[in-house]
Amino acid sequence: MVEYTPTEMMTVSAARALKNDDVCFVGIGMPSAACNLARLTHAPDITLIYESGTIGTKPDVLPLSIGDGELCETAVNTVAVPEMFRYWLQGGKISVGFLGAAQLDKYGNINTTVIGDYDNPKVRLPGGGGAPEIATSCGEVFLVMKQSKRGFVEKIDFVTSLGHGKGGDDRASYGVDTKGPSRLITDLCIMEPHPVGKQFVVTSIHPGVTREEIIENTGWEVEFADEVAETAIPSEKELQVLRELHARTAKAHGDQQ
Amino acid sequence: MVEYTPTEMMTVSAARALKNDDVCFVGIGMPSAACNLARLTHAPDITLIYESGTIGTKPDVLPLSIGDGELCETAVNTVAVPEMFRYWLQGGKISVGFLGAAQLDKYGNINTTVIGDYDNPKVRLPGGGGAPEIATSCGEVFLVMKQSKRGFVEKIDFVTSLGHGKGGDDRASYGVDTKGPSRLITDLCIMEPHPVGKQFVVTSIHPGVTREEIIENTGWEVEFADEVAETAIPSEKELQVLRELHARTAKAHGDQQ
Amino acid sequence: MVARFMSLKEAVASCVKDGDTISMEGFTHLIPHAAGHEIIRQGIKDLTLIRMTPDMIYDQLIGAGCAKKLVFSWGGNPGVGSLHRLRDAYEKGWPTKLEIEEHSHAAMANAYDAGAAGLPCAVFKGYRGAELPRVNPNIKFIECPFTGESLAAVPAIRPDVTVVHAQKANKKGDVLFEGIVGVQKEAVLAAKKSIITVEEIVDDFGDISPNAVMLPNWAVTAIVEVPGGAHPSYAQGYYKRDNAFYKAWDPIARDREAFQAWLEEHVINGGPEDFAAKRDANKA
Amino acid sequence: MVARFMSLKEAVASCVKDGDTISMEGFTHLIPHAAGHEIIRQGIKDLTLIRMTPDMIYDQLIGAGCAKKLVFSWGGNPGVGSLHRLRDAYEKGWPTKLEIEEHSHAAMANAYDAGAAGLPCAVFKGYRGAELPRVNPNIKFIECPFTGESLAAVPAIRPDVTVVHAQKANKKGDVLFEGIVGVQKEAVLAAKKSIITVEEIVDDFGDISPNAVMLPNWAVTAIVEVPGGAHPSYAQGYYKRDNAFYKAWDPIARDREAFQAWLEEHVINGGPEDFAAKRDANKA
Repeated sequence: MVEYTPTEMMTVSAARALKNDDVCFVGIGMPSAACNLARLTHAPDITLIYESGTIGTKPDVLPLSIGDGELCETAVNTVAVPEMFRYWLQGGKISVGFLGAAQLDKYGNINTTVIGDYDNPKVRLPGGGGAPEIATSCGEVFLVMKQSKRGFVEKIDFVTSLGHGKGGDDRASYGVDTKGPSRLITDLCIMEPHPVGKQFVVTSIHPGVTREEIIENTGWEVEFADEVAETAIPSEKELQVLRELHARTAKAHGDQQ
Repeated sequence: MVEYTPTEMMTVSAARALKNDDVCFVGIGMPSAACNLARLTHAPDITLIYESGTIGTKPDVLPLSIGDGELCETAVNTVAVPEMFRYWLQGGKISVGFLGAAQLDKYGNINTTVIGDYDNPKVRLPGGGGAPEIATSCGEVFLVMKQSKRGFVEKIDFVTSLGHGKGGDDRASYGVDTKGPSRLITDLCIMEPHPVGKQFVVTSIHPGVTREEIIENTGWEVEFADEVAETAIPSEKELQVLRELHARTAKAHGDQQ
Repeated sequence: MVARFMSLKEAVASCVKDGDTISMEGFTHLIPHAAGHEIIRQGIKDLTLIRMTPDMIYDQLIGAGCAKKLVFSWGGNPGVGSLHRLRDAYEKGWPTKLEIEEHSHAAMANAYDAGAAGLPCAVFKGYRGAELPRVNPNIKFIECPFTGESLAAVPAIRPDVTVVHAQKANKKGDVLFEGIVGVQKEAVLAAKKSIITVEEIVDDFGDISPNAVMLPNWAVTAIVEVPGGAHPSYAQGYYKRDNAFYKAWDPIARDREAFQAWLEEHVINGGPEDFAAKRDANKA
Repeated sequence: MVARFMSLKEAVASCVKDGDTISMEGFTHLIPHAAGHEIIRQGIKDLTLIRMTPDMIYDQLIGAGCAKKLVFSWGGNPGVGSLHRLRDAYEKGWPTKLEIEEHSHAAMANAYDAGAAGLPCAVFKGYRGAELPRVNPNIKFIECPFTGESLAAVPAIRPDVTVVHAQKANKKGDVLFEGIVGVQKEAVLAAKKSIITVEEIVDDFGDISPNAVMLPNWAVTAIVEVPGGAHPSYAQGYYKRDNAFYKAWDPIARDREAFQAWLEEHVINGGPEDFAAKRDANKA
């Protein structure tokens, strides 16, 4: 019997969403682990791009920051940051943007700016960084985030980055012709936008997770698809590769094990 | 007694206009000879920039085209053409633009586009190339051109590149805050713009040239400064360096001597 | 979609069709002459040709009747004189009438940059006091929303196909440019499809700078190995510009019959394999 | 005006003054920490600090009371957490109130590009459906004059002074960057003055690509040799990022007294010569 944590299930599920021919703009943290797991398993030719300008990078350990030396040393090419945002991201060369969030609503709109009021925030978050334009310029967007009532809210405090806006065709009303959030991978389940309304619908539940747990950890009214799949458990290979990646990373960054 | 041709006198005079700390955007042909003569004589540290992207180039022979390999091989750095026009020229990094012309008026407006009507030209010239923005973005502009009634006209057929417009403050009315043509060097004399009216005024006459010759070879009413200097003749050093440069160039380009 | 290695014939046949807007770039350096000849051989018509510096390569395409329109900023045989085939087509309609759209270098460089950057237009400090805006409706002016300053705008260049020549591709299909790199990278990134002819295909690029001027394989459509494929232009590190041939072009192009004879002998009855010998004759 | 070689003290004293708008860039890589410390030591005040990713270096400047305003797009200690000095200044006004102007990375990268390009503003496809335009009056929208498409505009960044760190300068004062080059070149070209700290000054760069990322000596104001000057950031080819120190920064910055003690010991009583030892401890 394979043992794994909910976070491992989430990372493995996120990795599986990527294809071998994807060109992926990688956010730091959870997206970075998922994208590199995909590269080290079923998608060896995937192109990973970090906003520091590294194109086609193949880091042996996960970067702590978006611009670790490892990213450049293993990249096909490294370009200036204005070129990255202008020619590669805005130029429409990226198939998938992989983002995390602090707050998320059911339309995949993202807040990474403030909790509370913008001018008098309860918590001042780091800000949007690359996300506002990753969210609109990539062919589609995958979101990965641990599920909780605090994070999965009915109304986010600040729209840092556009998802499906108010749902339906609202995203297109901003002149955006990319697909937007097409998958949300959590530690409990996978959600996909409703084909018409664009609100997230649970399409796959991770093994051992109940519908009640999902509902309890979501601030909006959860919708389930007519047919909900059970997510395949992580394979031994997937877990082994992921754990080795984390172990190498911890060692490289001088963490205590 | 030093012997020299009017073209040599022109090239030497043009070269002398450049300072050791100038950053000069070099047009092909006569400007290129003058700029490299300056570099090989009194201005060894001058930065020569060609629109092909070569910065700080030190060609041993004059390029036939604006992008000969020699320019890159001897440059401090070579940048992409959009960067050249955006960061270096438009960014205001160039102190002097050195241009030639097919037609010129007394305000230093340049035509390198057509003789005759634009849609039904008598002669279709190569076009503006870099000149329209060189003329407005460089700190100042030096013009070098053989004098003739056909070339020095009252009204040019097409304003490819702005000089002093209609004279006076007209140049600034286009939102241009650079100095514009500050010197016109010909095979007969040197002209500089009138401090107020901005029309060209003869300020120095090459040795052996008469005022009548200048008047006969100019399509506008020639103005002479109150005090007109006599241009110093080319020194033996200047002539030697220029002739060696031309000889090396001819040899490299496979010309018959 | 990763770049595919092809023959030149296959690359042109699969990427270029009648009526396309096509950009063949190279700023004196790395001009894709072999690919231009293949387009002529395949008899492709009604092309809108875009190029900052249309020189011999476009003179040949225009003289061969491939073009209906030229978008350019400086048209001449550098250091030599006029492009006689271009002028004959524009002024006398031979072999077909050529329409022109004229810009400055700064405008076209910015328009390629905007095309690569996915923008609908380029905004720049240009054309101030110049007369081209009077005759070219594709030059407009907008106001800076912060300073009120007037800025020129031109449409982004978005070719159907861009054709360029580079020094090297590796076996994965990544492409390396070096030296005077012109607007080639921008022109490829701005285009829907691209053909890259290269001097050689190598196992890997070895010890190059992480910041080398490159295109990854997924940003390119077709790669063709054509040694000497830029002749009489040059490929830095491989062979020199054949300045003598640029001068020799003048009398050939000046005369319709001389041009047609040259075209028949060197293009119609030629092929990409002829370029290797031209490279060897001009070795760096 | 060719770059002058100076001491760090002289460079900061001659280039940076109270109230300046200053950009210290480096995208994780090549962050000019030694120069930041010198600015703190010289007690410079009321700076408007511009930086895409204000991290530890700006946390220190803000905590030391040098800043009145921060222009940024992502403020955090990467992979670790918040910037406690930044938050303390912004939320509680300690040691002085900090004003913020917030953008996205794309906006700031374009604004640096526009600054280098001499434009009054940057025009890009950005902020679509995002809320920052509601709270930042320096984000506007304009229409493409050809397609009618709505495009975002932000003012160009034109700092009084840009401070960056590079691997090398040669004896003539030309500067070479390699690896993750960020927006450093743009930030220098956009600024009125610039200070470049470098790992070493070499006779010449040897066999580098003609297309290397460089600044010629006349585009730079002051050059200072400070081995290790980017620590705890890194200089590719010289030393690694000191990730452990980025983690160690969190508890130091979390506490005002701990921060002040650290500042006193390592900055006020320190100097640029301390950085060489830090480099040696993190050798690549």
